[in-house]
Amino acid sequence: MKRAGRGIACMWYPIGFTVAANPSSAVVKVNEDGTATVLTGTVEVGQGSLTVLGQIAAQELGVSADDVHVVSADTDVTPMDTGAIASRTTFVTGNAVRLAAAEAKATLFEVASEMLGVEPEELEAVDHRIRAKTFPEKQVALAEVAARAQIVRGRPPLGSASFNPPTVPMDPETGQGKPFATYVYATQVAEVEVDDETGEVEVLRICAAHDSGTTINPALVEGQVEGGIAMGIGMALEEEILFDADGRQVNPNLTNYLIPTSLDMPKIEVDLVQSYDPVGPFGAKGVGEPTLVPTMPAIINAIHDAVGVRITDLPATAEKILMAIKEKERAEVRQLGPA
Amino acid sequence: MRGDGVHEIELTVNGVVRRAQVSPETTLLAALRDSWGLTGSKLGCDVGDCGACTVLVDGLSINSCLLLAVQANGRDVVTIEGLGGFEYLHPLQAAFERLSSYQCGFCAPGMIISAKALLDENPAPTELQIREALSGNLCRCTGYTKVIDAITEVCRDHAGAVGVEQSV
Amino acid sequence: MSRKITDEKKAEGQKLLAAAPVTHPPAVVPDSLPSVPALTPEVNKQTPAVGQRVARPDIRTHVTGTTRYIDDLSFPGMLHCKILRSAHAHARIISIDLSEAGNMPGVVATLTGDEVPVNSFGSTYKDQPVLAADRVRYRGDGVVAIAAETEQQALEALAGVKVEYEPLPAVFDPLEAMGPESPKIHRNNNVYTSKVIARGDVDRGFEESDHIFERRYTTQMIEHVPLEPFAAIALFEPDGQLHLYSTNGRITLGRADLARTLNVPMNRIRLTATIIGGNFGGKNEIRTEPILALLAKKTGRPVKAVYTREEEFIASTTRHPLVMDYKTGVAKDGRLLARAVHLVLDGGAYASWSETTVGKAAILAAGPYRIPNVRVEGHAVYTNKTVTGAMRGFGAPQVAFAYESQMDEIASSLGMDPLEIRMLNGFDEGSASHTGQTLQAVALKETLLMAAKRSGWQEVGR
Amino acid sequence: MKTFEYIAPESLDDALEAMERHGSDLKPLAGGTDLLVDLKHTLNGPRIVMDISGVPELRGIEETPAGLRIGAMVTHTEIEQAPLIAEHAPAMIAAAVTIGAVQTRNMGTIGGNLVTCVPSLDSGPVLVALDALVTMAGVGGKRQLPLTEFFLGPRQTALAPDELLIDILIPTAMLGRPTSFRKFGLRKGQALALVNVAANVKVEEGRIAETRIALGAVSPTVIRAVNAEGIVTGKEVGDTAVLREAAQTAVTEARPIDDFRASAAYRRELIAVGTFRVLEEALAQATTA
Repeated sequence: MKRAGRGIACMWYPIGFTVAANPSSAVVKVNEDGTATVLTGTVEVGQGSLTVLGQIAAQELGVSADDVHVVSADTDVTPMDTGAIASRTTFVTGNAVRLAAAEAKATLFEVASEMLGVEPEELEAVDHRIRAKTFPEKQVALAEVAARAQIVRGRPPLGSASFNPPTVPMDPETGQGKPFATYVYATQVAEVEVDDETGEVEVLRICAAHDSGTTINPALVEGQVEGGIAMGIGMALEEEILFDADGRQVNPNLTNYLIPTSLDMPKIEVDLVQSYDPVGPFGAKGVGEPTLVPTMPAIINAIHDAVGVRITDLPATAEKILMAIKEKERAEVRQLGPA
Repeated sequence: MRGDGVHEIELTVNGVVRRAQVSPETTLLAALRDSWGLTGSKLGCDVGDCGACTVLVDGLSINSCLLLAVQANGRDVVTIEGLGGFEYLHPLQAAFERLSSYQCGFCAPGMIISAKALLDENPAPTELQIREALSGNLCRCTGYTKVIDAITEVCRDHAGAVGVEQSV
Repeated sequence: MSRKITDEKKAEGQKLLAAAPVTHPPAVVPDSLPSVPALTPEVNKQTPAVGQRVARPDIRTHVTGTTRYIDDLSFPGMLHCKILRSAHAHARIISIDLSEAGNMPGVVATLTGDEVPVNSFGSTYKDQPVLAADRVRYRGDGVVAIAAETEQQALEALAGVKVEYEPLPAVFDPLEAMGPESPKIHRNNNVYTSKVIARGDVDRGFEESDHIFERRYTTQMIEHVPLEPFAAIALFEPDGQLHLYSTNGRITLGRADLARTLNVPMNRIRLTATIIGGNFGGKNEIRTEPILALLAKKTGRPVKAVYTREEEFIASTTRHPLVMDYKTGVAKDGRLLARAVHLVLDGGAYASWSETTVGKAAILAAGPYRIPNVRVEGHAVYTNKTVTGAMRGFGAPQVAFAYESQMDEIASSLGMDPLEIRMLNGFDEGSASHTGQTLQAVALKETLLMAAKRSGWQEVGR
Repeated sequence: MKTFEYIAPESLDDALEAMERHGSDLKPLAGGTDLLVDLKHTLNGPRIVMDISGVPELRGIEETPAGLRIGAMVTHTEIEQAPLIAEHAPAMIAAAVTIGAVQTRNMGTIGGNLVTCVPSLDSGPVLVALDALVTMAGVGGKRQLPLTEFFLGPRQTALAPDELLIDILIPTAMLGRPTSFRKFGLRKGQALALVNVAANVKVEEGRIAETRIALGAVSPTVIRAVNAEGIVTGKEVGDTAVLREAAQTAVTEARPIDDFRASAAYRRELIAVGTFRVLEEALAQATTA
C-alpha cells in the first residue's frame, strides 16, 4: 500500500575557502563604442559565471548585459582566479569584476565631468548614459564619453582589481575564528510516497526556499536549485560506488551507477529568499553547492513520516526501507507479547 | 567495399549528401565527429547509457555510439546541427534559450533531438510522455525541470506546426 | 629491457624539457569546425542587469550544438594517449617492461612515472604522483602512458605492457585504517588531517540536559558524473610555449601544478579551458596534463587524452564517505544545550581536498542552531580506495543529513512539530556561529517559513 | 573497438550460409544495443560481424493459423506500436516500454533480447506466460522450441553456433489471454530488473480454469512457477487468500542471488509482492473484459 509522508530540513553553508586566501582578479575594458569586455580567470562549467559576471559589470557601468562580453579561462590572457569552487564565483569573482568596472567608470566620470561641468562624484551611469544625480537632464551618452576618453583625452577607460573574502584565522585548538566571510541558508520540504510492500520511494514534490543574498539572475539560481535537488535525490536514494574485496569498483558505469533520469524527478517549486550581504556584489552571496544539502535529510525525514522507519546509512534503497519496515513490524509484534 | 575492409558510405546528414571512407568498426558517432566535423553529437559513455550522442536515423532517435557508420549507409540522419541554426533557431531551441533550460550544455544536443523526435510523433504530449521521451538522456546539471517547461511551452504555443521559425 | 627507476632517468626528463623548442607543423584552429558568427543576440536587451532573467551568452551555442568542448578540438598530427591503471589496490612497482608495447603498431611514445621531473602534486599535501613510480595506492593510479596514432592502437598497446608488482596489504575501511596495526599507506599514520571545533563545555551541557540523543549516521562514496568526461590536449607552440587545453575548473592552480611537475616557469605554460561539460568539483585538479605535455615534447606532436566513462569513476575524485557519531543534549522544551560530534572521513588513496572537507564538515557539523556547548572532532583517513576530493558541498551534505535527521528524531520524541523545533533553535541575525563568528544576513528562518508556506506545512495538522 | 569484417546478407539463405562457413568467427548483429557494448569491452572481438537487418524473413508481425508470429528483428518500439500486439498480447507492450529508454527501444530487437538472454531480460516473462515458441534456422533446416527450452542459462541459449533465431510464435490458444506484467527496478528510467514477473488466467464460470506464472531475474533462466499455478488453478475468482498462498509458493520455486544490486532476501519479498499483484491484475482484466 502506498503511504504518503512529508519531511523538512534546513541548512547553512559558507561561501569561499575556509580561512585561506582565495582571491579573484578581473579586468574590465570599456570600448570606444560603450560596450565592455571583462577578462576573468574563472571557468564556465555550467554554473553561469559568464552570465552573472556580465550582469555585475553591466550593473556597475549602467549598460545592459548584452553590451558586456566576458572572456574567461586562459592563463595567458585572463588574470588570476582561484576558480570555480566553493560557490565563490558570484561573491568573490563578482566583487573583483564590480571593483574593476568601478575603476573603469572612474575614468569615464572624470572625462564626463569635463563634458558636463559636474563633479565626478555627482555623476551616475544609468541606461547607457552618464548623468548628474537627481538632475537627469544633464546627461551624455556613455559611448560618447568612452570614445572621448580614449581618442581625445588619451585615457582608455580600463579597470583591474582583485578581491579576497575577509576571514579571521581559526584557533588551532578550538577552531574559534571567522573562517568565512558569509553564509547562505536554505530549507526544503519533500513529499514522498512509500510502497510499504516493496520499500520503493517516489519523491512527488520538493518545495525549496534558498537564500543567495541579492539574486543576480533568478533563472540561474532556480537552475542551481533544480540541479542540486536532482543530485540530492540521487545521493538520498540510489547512488553508491561499490567496491569488491580487492578494492576494485564493482559498478563503474552508468548502467549500474544510477543517477536520476527525467522519470525519477519530482515536481520542484523554488522560492528565492532575498537577503542583502553588505560585502557581496550588490548584496549577492552564492548558491552553487548548498542546493543539494537539505535534500537528503528532507527525503529521509519524509520516509520516516510515511512508514515510521529511520534510515541512517545512505543511500536509502528500497531494500533498506523494506527490511526496516519488516523489523519494525516484528518489534511491534514482540511488544504485544506472544500471539 | 574496398579490399582492405574500408567501406565507402553515402548518406544524407541534415539534408546534405555526405560521403566517407570508414573502417567497419567506426560508429556513426565517430563518423559524424571525425569524418564530417559535426561535433554537436557528444560521447558521454560510448555504451548507450547517457544519450549525449542521440541523433535521428530515418526519423527515429537512436544512440549513434551504438550504430555502425556502415549501417547508416543510404539513410537519412539528422543531428543537432540540422535543427535550425545560429540565426534561425528551431522553436525548441528558442524556448530552451528563453528559459535558460541548459547549464553546461553537454547533454543538450542529444536531449533536443529526443525532444524533436517526440514532437514529430506527438505534438501535444503530457508531462509524463515528455519525461518518458527524455529518460534516455541523462543530465547532471539541470534536474530536467526547465527542459520540460520549455517543451511544454513550445507545444502550447505551436499546437500543430512545429517548424523552424525566426529566432524570437 | 626493463626500465629501472633511477636518478639519471629523472635528470633526463628535465634535460628533455629544457631542450630547444621542437619544430612541428604550426597549430592552427581546425577548419573542420563550423564557424560561429559573432554573437549579437537581440534577446533581452534591457538594463539594469542585476536581478534580470538575462539569457545566458553561452546557451545559443549549447542548443545549436556548436559549443566547443575540449574533445571537439583536434589539431593536425594529433596523437591519442591512453593510461595503464594499477592492477592492485596497494603494491610496490618492481619493474615496467615496455619493450613489446613500445613496438606495437601506431605507438609513437611511452611514458612512466620516473620521467616526470617532479612526480607529485596535490591541492594541500603534494602526495599524489602524476604517474605512480614506486608504489600504487589504489586501482585508479596511472602507471604507464602510451601515445599512438589512434585511440584503439593506444588501448591495444596497453595490453603489451608488463608491470611486475609486489602486492602490499591493503585497507579499505576508514575506521580500520585508523587502527595502529592497519597497513600504512603514506606515512606511519593513516590519519592525515584532524580538525577540532570547541565552544563552551559539552560535558556540563549534557549534565544540564533533560534528554540525550545518540546516533551514528553514515554516507556513501558517490561520483560527480559530469556528462563530459575529463579531456585534455597538450601541444607546443612554435615559440616553445607549452599550450594545454583542459577541462580544468581551476586553471590558476592547474598551471601552478603543471609548472611544479614539469619544472618549468609558469609564464612558459598556457592553460586554456573552454566551456566545461559539468564539474561539480571533479575537475578541480590536474590529471593527465603533465603526461600529455611530456609526450608532446617527446613526439613533437599534439597529444590528446579523453577519459572513458569508467575512468571517470575509477580514476577521478569522488565524495568523501563519512562516519558521523552525534550526541545531543536537549532541554524539556526542545532547546539544544550541547552537541558532541565525531567525524571520520574516508580520504581515499591521496589527500586531494580532504583538508578542506574535514574543515567545512567540522565547522558546519553542529548545524544552523544556537547551541551553547559544542565539540566537533573530524579526522581524514587514508584508505586504498578511489581518491576522495572536492564534490559539491565539501562535507556539508553529509553532516546536514546527520544533524537534520537527528533534529527530527528529537522533535518526534518530544512530541514537537519539526518546523517548530527548528524555529526555536535556529540562528537569528547576529547569532554567534560555533566558531564564535557574528553571523550577518541570516535568512535561515525566512527560508523555513517560506518553504513551510509553499508546502502547506501548517495547514496539515501534525 | 577492435576492427572486423562487416557483411550484410540480403536473404536468409545467404546469412545461414555465411554462419555455417565462419562458425564462431562470425557474430550476428541485430539492434546492436547489446553486441556493440560487449565488443567495446573486449580486445579480441569476432572476425566477422554480420548485420541481419536486411534479411526479410526476420521482420514483420502477422497472424498465422498457428498463432501470432513476431519476427526476431522486430524492435521494441515496433511492438509498442503494433495493432496486432495491442489486440492479442497487450502485456508484451507493458514489458517492452520498461526496456531501457526510447533510443534503446528504437534500436533493440525482441530477437536480440532473447538471444543475449540475460536472466533479467524484460521480454522473457510475458512470452513464457504466453507459451511462446521460437523458430531457429540453420543451413540444415528449421526447428521450433518452447521458449522455456530455448533459455539454457545466463547468456546461454539452445541456438547452435550456425543457427539464427527467425521468429517468435504465440500459440492461438493463448491470444487474448488476460496477461499482466510487473517489473521492479532500482530506478524509474532505464532500469534493469531486480525481479520481473508475468501472469495470465483463463476464467470460466467464476473459477480460474487455467493460469501461467513466469518469474524473471530470480534463477538462471525465466521459470514457470508451476506449484504456485497449481494452487490457483480451479479456485474461485476473488479469493485473495489463495493469491497470497500462490505468491508465497512462487518464492519457494525461485533461486534468487545476492549481488551488489540487492540481496536474495529482498528479491524473495519482490517475488511474493510481484506474483500477487500480477495475478490480481490478470484477474481484474479477465473479469472486466
